[in-house]
Amino acid sequence: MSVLVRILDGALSSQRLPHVLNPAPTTEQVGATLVFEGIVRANEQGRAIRALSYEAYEPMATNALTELARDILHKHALIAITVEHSRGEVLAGERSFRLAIDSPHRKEALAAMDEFIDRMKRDVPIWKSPIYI
Amino acid sequence: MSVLVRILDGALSSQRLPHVLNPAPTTEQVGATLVFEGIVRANEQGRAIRALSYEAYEPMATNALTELARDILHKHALIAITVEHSRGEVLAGERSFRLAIDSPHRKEALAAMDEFIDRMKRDVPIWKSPIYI
Amino acid sequence: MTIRVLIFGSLARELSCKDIAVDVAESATVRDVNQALAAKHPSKASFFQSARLAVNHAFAAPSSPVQQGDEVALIELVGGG
Amino acid sequence: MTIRVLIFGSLARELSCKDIAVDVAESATVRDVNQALAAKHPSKASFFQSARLAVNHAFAAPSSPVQQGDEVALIELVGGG
Repeated sequence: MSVLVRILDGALSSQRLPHVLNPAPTTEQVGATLVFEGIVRANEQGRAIRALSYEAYEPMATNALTELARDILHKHALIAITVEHSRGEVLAGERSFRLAIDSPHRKEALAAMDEFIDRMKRDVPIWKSPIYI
Repeated sequence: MSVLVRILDGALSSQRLPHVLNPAPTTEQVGATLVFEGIVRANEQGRAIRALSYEAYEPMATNALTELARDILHKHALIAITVEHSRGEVLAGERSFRLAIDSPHRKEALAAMDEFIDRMKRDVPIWKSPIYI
Repeated sequence: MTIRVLIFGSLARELSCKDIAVDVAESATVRDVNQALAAKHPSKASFFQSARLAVNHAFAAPSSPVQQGDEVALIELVGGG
Repeated sequence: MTIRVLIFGSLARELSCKDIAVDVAESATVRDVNQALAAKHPSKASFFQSARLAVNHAFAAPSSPVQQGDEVALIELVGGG
């Protein structure tokens, strides 16, 4: 079981981490891999934006993401969770968030992803601000 | 809005299709991209297996997947669905199924993925047979 | 007329064949094919009576007609994917 | 003692600052800090009274003590991600 959390400057690369959707899965028990990516949309509440700017309160943001990932991993009996979140400016059309889950089964992976993102939005100190065109 | 369905011989490549998790998303409205991959587990009902063999009844399998994808796309107001499923032998640890969803929002993407896979397992004529060690 | 019903997966393995031939009347419906399958395999009668059949690659209602030359397939999935 | 409560996001933009200084007693709790914030901004009193505070990078219960030198931050998220 493994947890990896990274807060990175600017947009996330479109490249997967080497161990996300791994060509050789970590264990023989992985039956489902689920990857979610959040992309900055060109509109925020009906107004065109150029970018979002993310502010992370560190080290609490990294600590809270790590604790959340560990808790979700155990609760849903997952095999691995990888989380990446941007800080700073991310242009419309670029990625600001990625969550990858390796699980024995699909249902647990989907439930874990939903719960992770809900709790992250509530409990992890990362704020976004629109930068209008 | 787009739908792509492919039934492929053997294991799926670990490479994404060019338009899945696209570096330049298809439209400015994509806010969430979700990719599920099904991986053959080394056990089937407690017995070690070498591989699963998938049998697709064609052209009904491709037709049913395409109809299902179109229906889910409209119902959940998604932007794109890509589906790949193996036929023939897929070794333990290899991918046999991939579903990628581009959506304006996360909740619709997760609900669509869950519904797609449930209905696929019920309605799409693809059977799997274990090949024991 | 004789209809050869295609079978797949664990059912095909269990019966060691790829189809089941049944005799039905010229004016037969899908329901008649289900009944004929059940009569041929009494130990699995309830399974065959309710099993979903596809005619020419689309699921067909019990009341749909079946004609000579139609491709009929028994589509019961257990788990899949 | 004076506690500088860090603020972020739309609240920081609205108030055009990065923290709010409040005066509380030496034996103050998190609840006292909330009350002092509310007193300082009456138009947003109910928001500040219930806003979650972190002390030294962890969410703190209303009854937790706050000491000189603690890093206190107001963590209210609207949407995020």
